[in-house]
Amino acid sequence: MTTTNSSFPASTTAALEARNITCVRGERTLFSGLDLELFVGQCLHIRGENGVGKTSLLRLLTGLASPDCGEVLWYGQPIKKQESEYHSKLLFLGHRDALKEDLSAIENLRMYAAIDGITLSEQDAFASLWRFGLKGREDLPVNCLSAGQKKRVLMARMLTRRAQLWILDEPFNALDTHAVGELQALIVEHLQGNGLVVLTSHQSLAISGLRVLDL
Amino acid sequence: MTTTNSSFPASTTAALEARNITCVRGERTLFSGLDLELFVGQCLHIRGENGVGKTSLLRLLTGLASPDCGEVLWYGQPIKKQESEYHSKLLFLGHRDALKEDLSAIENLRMYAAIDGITLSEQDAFASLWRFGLKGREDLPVNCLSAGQKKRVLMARMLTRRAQLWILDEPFNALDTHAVGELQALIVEHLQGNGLVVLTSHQSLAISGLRVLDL
Amino acid sequence: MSNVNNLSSSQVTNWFKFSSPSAFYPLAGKMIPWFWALTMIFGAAGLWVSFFVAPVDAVQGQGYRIIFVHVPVSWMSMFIYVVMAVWAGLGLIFNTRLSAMMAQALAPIGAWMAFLSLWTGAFWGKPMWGAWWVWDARLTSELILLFLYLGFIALQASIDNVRRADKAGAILALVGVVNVPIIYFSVKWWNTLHQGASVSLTKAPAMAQTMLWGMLLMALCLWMYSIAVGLMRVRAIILEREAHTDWVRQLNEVKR
Amino acid sequence: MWNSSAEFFAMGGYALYVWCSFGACALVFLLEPLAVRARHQAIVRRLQREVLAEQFDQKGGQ
Amino acid sequence: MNAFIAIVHRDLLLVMRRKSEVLTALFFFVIVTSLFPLGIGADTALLRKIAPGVIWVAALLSTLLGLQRMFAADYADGTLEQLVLSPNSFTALVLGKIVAHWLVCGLPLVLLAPVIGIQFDLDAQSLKVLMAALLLGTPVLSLLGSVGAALTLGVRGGSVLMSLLILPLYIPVLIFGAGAVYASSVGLDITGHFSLLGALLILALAFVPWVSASAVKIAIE
Amino acid sequence: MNAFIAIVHRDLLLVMRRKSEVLTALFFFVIVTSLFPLGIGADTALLRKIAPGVIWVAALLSTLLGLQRMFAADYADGTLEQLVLSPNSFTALVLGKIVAHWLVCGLPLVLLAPVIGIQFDLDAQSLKVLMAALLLGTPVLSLLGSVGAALTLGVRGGSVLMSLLILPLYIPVLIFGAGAVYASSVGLDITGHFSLLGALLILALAFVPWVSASAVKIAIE
Ligand code: HEM
Ligand SMILES: Nc1ncnc2c1ncn2[C@@H]1O[C@H](COP(=O)(O)OP(=O)(O)OP(=O)(O)O)[C@@H](O)[C@H]1O
Ligand SMILES: Nc1ncnc2c1ncn2[C@@H]1O[C@H](COP(=O)(O)OP(=O)(O)OP(=O)(O)O)[C@@H](O)[C@H]1O
Ligand SMILES: [Mg+2]
Ligand SMILES: [Mg+2]
Repeated sequence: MTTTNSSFPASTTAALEARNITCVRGERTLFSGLDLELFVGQCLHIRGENGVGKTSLLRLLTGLASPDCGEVLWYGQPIKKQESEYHSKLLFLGHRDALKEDLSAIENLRMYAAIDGITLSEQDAFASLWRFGLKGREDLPVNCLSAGQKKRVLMARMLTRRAQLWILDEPFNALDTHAVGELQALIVEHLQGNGLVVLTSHQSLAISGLRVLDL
Repeated sequence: MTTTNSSFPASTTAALEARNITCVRGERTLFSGLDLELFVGQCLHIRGENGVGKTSLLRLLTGLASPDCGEVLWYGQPIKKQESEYHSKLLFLGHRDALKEDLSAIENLRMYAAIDGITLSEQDAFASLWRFGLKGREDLPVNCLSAGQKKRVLMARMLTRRAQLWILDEPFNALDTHAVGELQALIVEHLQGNGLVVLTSHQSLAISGLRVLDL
Repeated sequence: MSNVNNLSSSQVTNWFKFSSPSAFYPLAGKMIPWFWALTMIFGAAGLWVSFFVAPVDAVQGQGYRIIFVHVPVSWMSMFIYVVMAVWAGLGLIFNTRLSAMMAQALAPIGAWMAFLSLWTGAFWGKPMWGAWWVWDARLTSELILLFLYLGFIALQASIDNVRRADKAGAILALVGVVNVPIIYFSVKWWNTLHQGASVSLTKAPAMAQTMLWGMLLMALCLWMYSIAVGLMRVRAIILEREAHTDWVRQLNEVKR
Repeated sequence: MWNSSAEFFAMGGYALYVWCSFGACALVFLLEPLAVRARHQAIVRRLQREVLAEQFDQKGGQ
Repeated sequence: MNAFIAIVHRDLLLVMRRKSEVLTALFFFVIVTSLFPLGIGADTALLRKIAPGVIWVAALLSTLLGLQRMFAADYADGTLEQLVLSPNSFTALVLGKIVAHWLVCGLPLVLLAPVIGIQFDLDAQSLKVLMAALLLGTPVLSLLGSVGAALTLGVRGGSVLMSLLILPLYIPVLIFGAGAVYASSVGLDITGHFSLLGALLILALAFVPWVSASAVKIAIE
Repeated sequence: MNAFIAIVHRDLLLVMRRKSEVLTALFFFVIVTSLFPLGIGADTALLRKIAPGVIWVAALLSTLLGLQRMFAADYADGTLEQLVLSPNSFTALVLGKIVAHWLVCGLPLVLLAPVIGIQFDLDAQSLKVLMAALLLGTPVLSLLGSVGAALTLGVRGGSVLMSLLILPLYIPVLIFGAGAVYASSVGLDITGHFSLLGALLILALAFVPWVSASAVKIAIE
């Protein structure tokens, strides 16, 4: 890995680490004593049947929910202790698209950039939308877009967000085969730039060096 | 096809027919002059890249939207002329799950049965949920279910709705591989009982006698 | 010196022991009868004073005897709210399950007290002022207190997730407790025909003494009552929330 | 101070008001603990049933 | 008919799931009516004079607050499409939703009104008139409100204008409703007010479900 | 700070896309206030007496109308999670949403109040006091309201429950606000009322964003 290529610092310690975490939903223990280590440049694919707890695990990793036991570390520090620091490195895309239906794709992108404290030129925003085949749809309100096109707006956000750690919940849903390939390419690109990716998917992925966690 | 096996009348004319339909969204013509014929026992797989107009076509077929030109026929009659008749034969599942988050899976099922005018015994409702791996989750409010489990509730609804024509928009999204297989089996079963299925999906299907429409 | 330290530290550990529901449940069960006994004693004494010792009022006749229940319930309604908020706040800060349950158990009791304050006040107001209700500052603030209780109860009842219900309820209770003194002092700037208390304690010292005793005894009775019922409620809540745990399954009354 | 029980219950003409106040309080303070106890017993009964069902399951399995 | 009952039942069930909802509608009504004396002062004569208006405004508000829920949730999660596709008459289903709304947001107000009336020192006759007027008027509020709720579902440009057109439609109900109570409290004839309220109700019942159903279908398309 | 401005800007943009929201809040304010002259009659002395109370109650209720939208839409579509995960202080973002709400539902009322006041025959001095009181008071309403909105997020029947929770908290504002206008109209001293309103505003500004932010986080968990 060349340093010119990498946009984030490499390191010998695990970047993301989960220690002995347990998740209880209602009266059901989804998993317990789970350990996890992810190094820079790695991609973790979480698999498991429906309802096994993949989404719940991702939410623990983001810090949106807190584990009933155990803790999540980012470069050795508990994420609860460095929330803003961790959040600036993190991009989470969940089951829901988190797009404002009344705003256009470009407005959604720029709004998120502003909220995340990123300067995003109009040109870059357009370029990222065009890259994912949204040419001519930039100014349509998002509720006019098709399911797959909404997902593509999210892909554009991945590109512009410049976060080191991506946590993606079933990012391939609703995408056509071409777009699935493009997203995988995007992920590989991100990993080569010293990024980290945690994702869930029921499809098998063509990413080299993929680590798999079966829940 | 044996008559004992079939729950709906077979026929030599096309059951579902679209004549020369055109769909315009905004200033964009998605497709025009589209003709379509579907016979009893057939499954139509609509494919195409994101935003090409698959969902729009399905909504035209259900009658939720009306085509800008052309018409949709059910057994030779325009569907607009026999709305209630057509609706009693139709089950449409869209991108959104149409489940009440505050009600449990079983309550959602029975509520739809009541609204659709179907008598559904408690036992049948439970049995259909169990068939799709929701044992022990019948009484959880739906918002506690995982994305795939919600889809499974919809599969249970397919089973209990007893409609002849199923129109399904990306039914395989969020399902794990096992459930995808089960859903395909369900579709085949339905076709053998003289049903009709129109569906969209970006995955390739293992259903014999599948007809494909590329938009 | 070291002796004292030992004592206090052992007490501390004891208290932490009882802050777990499994330890508190049987302890509460043992305490309840004692508080019921105290309730009976204070209640009997209070009623005796209020009906047979306290003399008839010169202005209001026998009707004034409502004071012996009206004032204690009014006091309790305000006091319980503060206690409830304190428990809720403790639960929020230290994340102890038991304190949140305490708050939840106290809310309905306080709501009933507030309701009774309104009720007895109305039945006092009709003969004294000729109206069931006036928009007087004190009456209104009591009404608002009832709303605060009901809001707390309704909020907790409408959230399924227990952990979230506790936290949300605690925030509401704490915000509400800030509001209580505000409402109370706002009376001074609120220009209405404010109806002052018709019974003045300075009027007849001897009578005031017995009246004060009557009210105090009744208030003590209600205090004990609130603790007793509060403990009963906490026990029920504990069972409901911990239904799936082993220690509940091992309880004598469950195993049988 | 009261000459007869009738006089006591009449409360100097304020019977309605005094007894409605005290009565309502008595009613609430009587019914509330009863209701709480009923709730408690209902939960205990439910738990008992669940424990029995579990034991039943285990015996069936053996 | 079965579907009609099913939808009423379902909506009530959804409400009951959050046990507090019925109660909170009531308490909202109580709180709003209590706000006016707080803002205005405790002059009994003054309060008695403004009581009908205050109570009716409060009724309108509690109806209004529940209205957004009438279709919006079903719209957002796709249930509304399913209802349109139901073999039963969609108009009947819409009527079912309106009835459920009234049962939750209207009826309790009618029952609670006397208690509020007493707080404002209304006499027994006025209380009866108040209840009767509310009984006739609140269904109209629910019915008319459903049109507004349906129209504001879509993003069509006209919806703004239409929602503004609906709100003024409430004014006649308020004027006749409050007027009836006021007339009775000063001893005037009230039959006029009541026949007007009744006419409004009949008109609304005849046309509104159909109008709302079409509005919903337009919003969905 | 940039994120704060961004969120205010975004919320305003969203409101502008659906113009009905601003308009309904305003329209509601106008309707509630104009209803009283209609219902009570042209007794100017009476109207002048109830004017402060009526205007303040109307302001309070129209603030309430916009409140459930403050977080609910962002909650439903997952945006709120994204905001929590933003590197910027979430409390600042919440404050941004509150400010946006005030700009949409509070400020227009302040500007409109003189027009309404004239309908009630208030004199020029009282009008000025009314505006000033609203200017101090409506931000408090938005702030306190945000707590209720956050607590009832995702709770069914949330809007009604929310009103039940926050209306009691609104009462001090109502009393001081209406009191100030009333005092000025009868020529009493008003500094007391204003310093109390100011104190409320400062208190609310200091604590509420933080409380609301934690309430939202609890709701999301
Ligand atoms: C619905 C009507 C009423 C309500 C809600 C109500 C509420 C209250 C409250 C909250 C208190 C405790 C306040 C404190 O300790 O400072 C209280 C005390 C008291 N109330 Fe009432 N009240 C009502 C009617 C009446 C009436 C009609 C009377 C007498 C004519 C009355 C006489 C008193 C007296 C004498 C006290 C004790 C005051 C003291 O200890 O300083 N109340 N009431
Ligand atoms: N209150 C509750 N009581 C019991 N079980 C619950 C409760 N809330 C959630 N669950 C269960 O927790 C699990 C949540 O799973 P999660 O959403 O993490 O699944 P997932 O692995 O992401 O599934 P999918 O592939 O379908 O997205 C589900 O099985 C659900 O039934
Ligand atoms: N008002 C409008 N103006 C222009 N184009 C529009 C408008 N509304 C919708 N569209 C376009 O119409 C298409 C709708 O496509 P539809 O939802 O049917 O796609 P789809 O084939 O189902 O795609 P997917 O696979 O992503 O679900 C999209 O390309 C969208 O951009
Ligand atoms: Mg999931
Ligand atoms: Mg589609």
